[in-house]
Amino acid sequence: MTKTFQPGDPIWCAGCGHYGVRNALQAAFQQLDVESHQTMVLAGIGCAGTLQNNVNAYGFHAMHGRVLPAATGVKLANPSLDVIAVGGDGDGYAIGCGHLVHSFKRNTGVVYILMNNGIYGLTKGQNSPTAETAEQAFDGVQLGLSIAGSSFIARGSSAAPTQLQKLMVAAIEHSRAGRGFAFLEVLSPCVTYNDTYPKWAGRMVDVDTITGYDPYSRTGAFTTVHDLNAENRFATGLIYQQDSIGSERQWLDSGQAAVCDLDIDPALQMSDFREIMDDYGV
Amino acid sequence: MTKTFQPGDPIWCAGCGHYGVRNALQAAFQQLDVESHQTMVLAGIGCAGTLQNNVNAYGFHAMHGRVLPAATGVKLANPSLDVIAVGGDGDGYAIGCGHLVHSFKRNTGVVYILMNNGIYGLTKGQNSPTAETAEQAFDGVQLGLSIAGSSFIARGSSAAPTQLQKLMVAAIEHSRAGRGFAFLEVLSPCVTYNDTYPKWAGRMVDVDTITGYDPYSRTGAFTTVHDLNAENRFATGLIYQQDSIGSERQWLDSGQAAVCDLDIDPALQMSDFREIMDDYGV
Amino acid sequence: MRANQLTDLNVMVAGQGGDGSLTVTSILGELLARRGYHLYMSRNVASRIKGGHAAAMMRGSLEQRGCQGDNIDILLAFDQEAVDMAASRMAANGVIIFDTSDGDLNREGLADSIDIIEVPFGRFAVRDLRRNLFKNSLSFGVLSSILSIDEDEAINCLRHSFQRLPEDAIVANINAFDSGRKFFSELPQQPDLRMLANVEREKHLLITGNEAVAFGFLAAGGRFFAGYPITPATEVLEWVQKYGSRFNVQVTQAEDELAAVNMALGAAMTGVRAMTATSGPGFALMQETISHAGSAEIPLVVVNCQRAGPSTGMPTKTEQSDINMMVFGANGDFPRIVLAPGGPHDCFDLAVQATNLAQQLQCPVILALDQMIGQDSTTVEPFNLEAVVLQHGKRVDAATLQEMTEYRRYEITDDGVSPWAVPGTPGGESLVTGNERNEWGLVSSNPENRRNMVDKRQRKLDSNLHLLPRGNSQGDADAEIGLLGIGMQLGVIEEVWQRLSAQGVRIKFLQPRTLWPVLDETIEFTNSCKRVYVIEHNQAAQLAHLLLGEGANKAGIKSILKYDGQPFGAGELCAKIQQEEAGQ
Amino acid sequence: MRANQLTDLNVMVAGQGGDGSLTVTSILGELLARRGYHLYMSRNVASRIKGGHAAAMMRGSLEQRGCQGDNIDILLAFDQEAVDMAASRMAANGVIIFDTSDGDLNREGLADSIDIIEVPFGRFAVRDLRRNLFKNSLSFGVLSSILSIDEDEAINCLRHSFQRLPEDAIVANINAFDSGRKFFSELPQQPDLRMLANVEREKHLLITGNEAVAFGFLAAGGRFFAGYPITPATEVLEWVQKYGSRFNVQVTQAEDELAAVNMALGAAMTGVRAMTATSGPGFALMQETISHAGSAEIPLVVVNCQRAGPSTGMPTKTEQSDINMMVFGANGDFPRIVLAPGGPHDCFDLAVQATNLAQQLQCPVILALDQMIGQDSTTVEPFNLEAVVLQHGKRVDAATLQEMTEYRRYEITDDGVSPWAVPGTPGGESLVTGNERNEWGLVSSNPENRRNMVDKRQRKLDSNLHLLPRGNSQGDADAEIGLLGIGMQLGVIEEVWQRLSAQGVRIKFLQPRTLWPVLDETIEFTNSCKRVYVIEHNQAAQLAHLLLGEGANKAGIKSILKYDGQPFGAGELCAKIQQEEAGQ
Ligand SMILES: Cc1ncc(C[n+]2csc(CCOP(=O)(O)OP(=O)(O)O)c2C)c(N)n1
Ligand SMILES: Cc1ncc(C[n+]2csc(CCOP(=O)(O)OP(=O)(O)O)c2C)c(N)n1
Ligand code: SF4
Ligand code: SF4
Ligand SMILES: [Mg+2]
Ligand SMILES: [Mg+2]
Repeated sequence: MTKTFQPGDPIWCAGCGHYGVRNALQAAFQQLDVESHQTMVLAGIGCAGTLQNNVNAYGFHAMHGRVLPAATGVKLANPSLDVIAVGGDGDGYAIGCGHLVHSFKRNTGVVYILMNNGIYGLTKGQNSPTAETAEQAFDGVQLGLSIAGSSFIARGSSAAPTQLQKLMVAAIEHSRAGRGFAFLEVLSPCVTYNDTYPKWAGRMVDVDTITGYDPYSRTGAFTTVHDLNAENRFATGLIYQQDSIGSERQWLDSGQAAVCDLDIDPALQMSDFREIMDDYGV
Repeated sequence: MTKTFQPGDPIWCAGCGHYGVRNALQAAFQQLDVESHQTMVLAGIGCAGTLQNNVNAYGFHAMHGRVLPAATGVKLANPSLDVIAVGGDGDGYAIGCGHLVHSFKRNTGVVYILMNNGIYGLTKGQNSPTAETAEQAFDGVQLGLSIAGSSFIARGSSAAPTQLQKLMVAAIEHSRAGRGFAFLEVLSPCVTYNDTYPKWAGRMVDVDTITGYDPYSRTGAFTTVHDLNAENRFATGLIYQQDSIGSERQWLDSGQAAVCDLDIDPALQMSDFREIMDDYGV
Repeated sequence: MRANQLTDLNVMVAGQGGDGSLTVTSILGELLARRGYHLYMSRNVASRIKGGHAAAMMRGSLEQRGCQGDNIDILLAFDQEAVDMAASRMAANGVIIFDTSDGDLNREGLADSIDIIEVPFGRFAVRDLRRNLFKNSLSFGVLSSILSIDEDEAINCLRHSFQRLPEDAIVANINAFDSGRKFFSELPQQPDLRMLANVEREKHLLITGNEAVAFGFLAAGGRFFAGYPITPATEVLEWVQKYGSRFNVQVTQAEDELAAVNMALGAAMTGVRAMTATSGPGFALMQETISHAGSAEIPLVVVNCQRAGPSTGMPTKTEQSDINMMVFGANGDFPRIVLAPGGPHDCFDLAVQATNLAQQLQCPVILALDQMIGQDSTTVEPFNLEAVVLQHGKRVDAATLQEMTEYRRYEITDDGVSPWAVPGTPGGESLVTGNERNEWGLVSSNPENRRNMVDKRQRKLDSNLHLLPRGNSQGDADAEIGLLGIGMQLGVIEEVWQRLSAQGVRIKFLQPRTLWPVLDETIEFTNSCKRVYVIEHNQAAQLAHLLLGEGANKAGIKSILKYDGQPFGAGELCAKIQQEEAGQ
Repeated sequence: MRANQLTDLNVMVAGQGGDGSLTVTSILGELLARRGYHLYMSRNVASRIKGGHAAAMMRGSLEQRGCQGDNIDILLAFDQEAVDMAASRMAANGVIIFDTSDGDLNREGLADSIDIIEVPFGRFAVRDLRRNLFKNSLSFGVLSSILSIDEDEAINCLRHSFQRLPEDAIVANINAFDSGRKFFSELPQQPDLRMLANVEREKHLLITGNEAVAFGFLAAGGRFFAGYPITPATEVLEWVQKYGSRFNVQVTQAEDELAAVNMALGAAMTGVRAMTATSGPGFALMQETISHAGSAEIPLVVVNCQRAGPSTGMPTKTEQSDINMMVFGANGDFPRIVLAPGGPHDCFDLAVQATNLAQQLQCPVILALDQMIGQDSTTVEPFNLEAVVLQHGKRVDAATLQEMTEYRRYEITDDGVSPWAVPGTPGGESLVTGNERNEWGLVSSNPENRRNMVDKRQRKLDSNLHLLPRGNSQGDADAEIGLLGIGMQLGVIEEVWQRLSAQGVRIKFLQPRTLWPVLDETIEFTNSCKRVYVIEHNQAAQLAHLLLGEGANKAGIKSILKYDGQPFGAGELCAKIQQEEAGQ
């Protein structure tokens, strides 16, 4: 075997929720027999945004807030890859918020795992958009539900590893099935600057435990999430899904090849090139 | 009287919906006895983003997509101004989308009028996020409803001038009452590249005509808007409101002066400055 | 060719307009092209969709030209503003066709020698803006008469130009055209008629730089494009949308420039050749990601079609004031390449090279266009498709990987370029990052590693200078006077050089095509001149400063700057240089 | 002062750490400060929150110093990595206090003359990370013994440093401290003791540049700050959050840098003095808006506290590689000012000037810091608050407006600065825009107007050069050898200059404080030297290139570059220069 990079040890503080996310992801990879070379893990910037260094896959470190457009570019160019984007709540809900909205709308088959700790960890503890402060806390799940194109919205917690692994598997499968963008928010406490383990404990409600809950109903999901928030609780689990067709799959379904597989030798396209030139001929 | 700039004539194509927006805004100004020097109209970039040149007020042309942060800066610094931000759907829903989300969340008393024509007018007819194409069209009203901090969400149409003027007045009054950010989307057709006058006609449903409609219910509003969208219709009118306290008003309520009114003469703050120096003394 | 045949004809059509005003010049262009003329077509419009003053300019010349002519031979003026604007450029023996719908012509500032034809367009019931086309066909009737073109030939061109319209609309236009012919024939006093030549020339392309750059990218294997509309670069996006589908090109209109450039970056990581295109404000937004591509060593091609800045500036006007930003913008030290084509043909060639260079050097490559190159149409020789050869640099596949004992994505090599396996390749798992890292891609701030990595990246440029496009240079190598300019200046510089050479001035010119790194040849050229006129469309003399910074002798550099949004004319430049030379 | 008293003491504390490792140096700093020493305190950390190797460095000196010392006199090493890292810098008669918890010391690479004290920290039950503080107090016990400080004085400082802890925690720390004292006293072989001086000096401030720049902004009337956290600039945001409330300062943490800079821009339009602060990647994102402020003529102050680039680079390491971006970034030509303070005191002064200059010239002013200036703490003289005078430029109020017959926001004036009425002022309604416009603020692309407007904006700089801060220069004006550097280089350059002067080398130095526009004095200084060493923390010699572009003679410039994230040392620089000089 060719020797290539060996995933490094996480740089996280002992007890950081992000360990749980990495563990669940690795377990999901194992459960799904994900092949390391067919997987690309892209990360934003932040403590959360170092996870790619600690898993065995192709890894990429994007600029702060830009992990989703980069992941979208990867997936559109090579739809056969499992493309996993990860990042923190600052990365995804603050600087990257516009891209998140448009990723929901565009519905390209990227799996996006957002580690929500209500804080900017790596820059030492400033409020993130989900911080419970004077301003109303932001709920990414509700945001996702408001975008007509969204097709998979889930929330887990690093304090609930079994559920988390299940949701990761579901997210990867959603993307693999060509249904599009899979969004998984993980409540992942920052023990150093905002230890929410105690604060969040007992406030999570798995939607699977709600009788009659229908993850295919957008307005139902919105109401449930909203009403739980109003009671200071969080909906978790697979909150919403839709059997849509992801944008990269639409491309393939229309009979077009993945661009990464094209033979780009100009000699093969000469006659087409000449036809274009004819359009300009004078 | 000092001679100062005279508003120019609009550069819009004959029949453009944006005329209706300007007219309604001027009428609302008149109705509310808005004083031109106490008003600032900030605009994004696009055909919509030239409106500030055609009204009598302090005007500012922001960079593409940045009108909301600029307007927020103005309002926070000088809360006594009527601050009106305007722009197109490309400006507000594409490049400026992240700022829109955070303006809802921050709830600073800016009035934001977004002219939705489903197209990029000034760059000659590319799709905007609200274009009804392969991708799911984007609905800014639904987005606004998903953000817990949002406090005023309305939709009008330049084809319905009376309603539009009423909504503009309500938006300005919301901001003046210190309740925060007032969002008004206007369906404002681009007759040159996407003439939606016929396409949109008959599809608008004024929420005032829905029996029992409660603009104070977020989930009710979300369901109504969502369900109308599903039937290819648009909710219009004052869709949602909340008696919140705008961020600039919170500042004033806490007993702090508007920063624009402060006396910044260093001689007056000497003792405070010295106290700070003492903190660093060694 | 007969003596009284025109070798060079400049026509301007101007008025309150919108796009319609381009129609006349394009019909006329079609006609001239069939007669064997070369074309240079440009426009001068406001940043608005309809209305506002707009002018279309067409130069037809038997020699190939890369800029507008000095003087306007025929002006078709739909209002007084058009005349006022063009007055100073009217040829002494020029003709003005004036629309009297809104009042008579004010002749102030016009030489008596200019022929004036006042056409009461109102009488032809074309005032209604929706019937603008008839107005154009009517004026073409007048125009073709002045140019003594017979009816059949003119109608033939008209039909060709309107081929996409339904037959009844074509007929209506021909009727309007006939009215124009008739009106002209009944004029009490006819102007001197112009005679066109009719020569053979090889088939050419009439194409803009934006189109050519997109074409070059496609020809060089480009298959992913993400963009965001912005004047004057939008046509690159539109071109790949139009022609790309045939080649399976993935084209995405992103939500903003940050998304566009990062999507391109993501696609580029998969090994697909990827590009984005923008103009100044958008390019400013992309700075952080360009630095990222430089650091992470990802091949990325970015077109910056410059417009008049700063900020929003004058979106439809030309300028070269982003040189500094392209060469020096973005945080930190990293290798980048900036190429500046000198015309549409060069746009194609350099787009091919840029696409290859990005692969070879694994770094961002910027294509510096300007509004004129981007949007003016020029007849150029057909592109040399056979010469397009793909370069793949150090891409490694699974088979090669298996033979390697170690694969280090950021291996420190002699030429600074590291082997590169794309995602999906078994055995090539690796970390790509904008952090400083070791050869394995793992984050490191070890000082020695850091030094080595910075040096390695810089070495990519230093050891591959031979791959970079050389400049375009003409004239006597020993000449003491030099002209230097980039981009759209090439056309005008060539013409100035020809004229001054014809007058016996010993002069040479250089159009550097690699703007960064500054090549030795550029500094050598500059320093070989006693005086070198550096011609730029900006206020800060950005190019001259760049040359100085790279070792050009200060004493010899004379900057000629223009920053009013209007292109230089050859006559204007000749005069400036002659004046300057006279003072020596 | 007695002969065996230390005039200059350098202590390093290093290990797998996190913030705790700063504690020892800060207690020691407190002690040294009381003895009248000047302090220079810095750290070397990885970009992670806990763990990773971290080092804190403290220099105490009787003369004021602006950089770390060459050699480490006392090293407190919590692991072998710390020793390996510091080995080459250990003073020959230095002391290493080594934590043997994880194994014995490997002495390789250490001179025999170095005293080693191996402390079995494990025995003191401080292995538990949560009791790190005890570890620090314990080592302070050892340290204070080596420095022959009596127990009372040491405990006094300890108490002062821990004053915010509850009494039982303080007592526990004192117990740990006592164990350290006891351990030392029982050592079989004690190292040579050091003696500290005890001198009088005026009260100083121990402050970082980030804190000082925020303070200067506040003192100059700054009342609006919008920012976004980024290493190493975050402390500016934190400072205004902490101290601003007392002054009613509006502080907003925005959703990103684009929002931050545009909020500041909006606030600035209302006449409030506004600032934002960031580092390279964030500054890259702000480019478009900086161009906008230049075009629209809005006073805006932006701090760029540079870190090692490109891209994410090494966030916690220092560099000066954004010079190009600050001076040349962003689209188009527009006036801007870039000021580069040479230390925390200068940070205060230049923040005051920047805030005023933005008002006077109505343009963006950039404060160029670097990680060292931003985050290292130095003792500096108290700020001269009395000297802070507000400049208001051409602000006009309602009364003045009433006396004017016309108010044109972009009036073309001799000095390029136009009158300015802020929103809310009756009679001052006007348009502010980044489009080219006429004097009234209405969009215009008229070529003549355009020229006039570009010239007007440039004139703001050209006619106000006298307002810009002059450089800091010392040495014999006739000296043939010059040193030139900016920002954090000042401290080290001063020390090099002193040392070389003391050796009889005729040498002078200049620290330009206005980086853009390049002042005549800078070029004159450069060209007055036979050789000028331009000392920079970047790879591309950005400063030297800037000087060349502005007319510096190429022959004389010798670049000394470092780009490994580590600061220059005075000894290192002296050696480089002496070597270079020897070669002449
Ligand atoms: C453009 C830019 N702005 C700011 C930063 C500084 N920065 C690094 S990480 C971070 C936020 C991290 O917070 P989050 O995304 O929530 O991740 P966490 O550390 O909490 O896991 C910021 C602001 C940056 N690297 N780049
Ligand atoms: C950073 C940047 N990117 C792109 C542009 C080009 N641009 C000008 S207007 C516009 C979109 C206009 O669309 P919209 O906001 O919907 O307004 P409309 O013209 O439809 O009223 C774009 C993309 C720009 N000016 N700046
Ligand atoms: S600072 Fe917080 S988020 Fe970062 S590694 Fe530590 S615990 Fe985790
Ligand atoms: S292009 Fe469309 S949006 Fe723009 S002015 Fe014309 S009609 Fe209005
Ligand atoms: Mg976080
Ligand atoms: Mg629009």
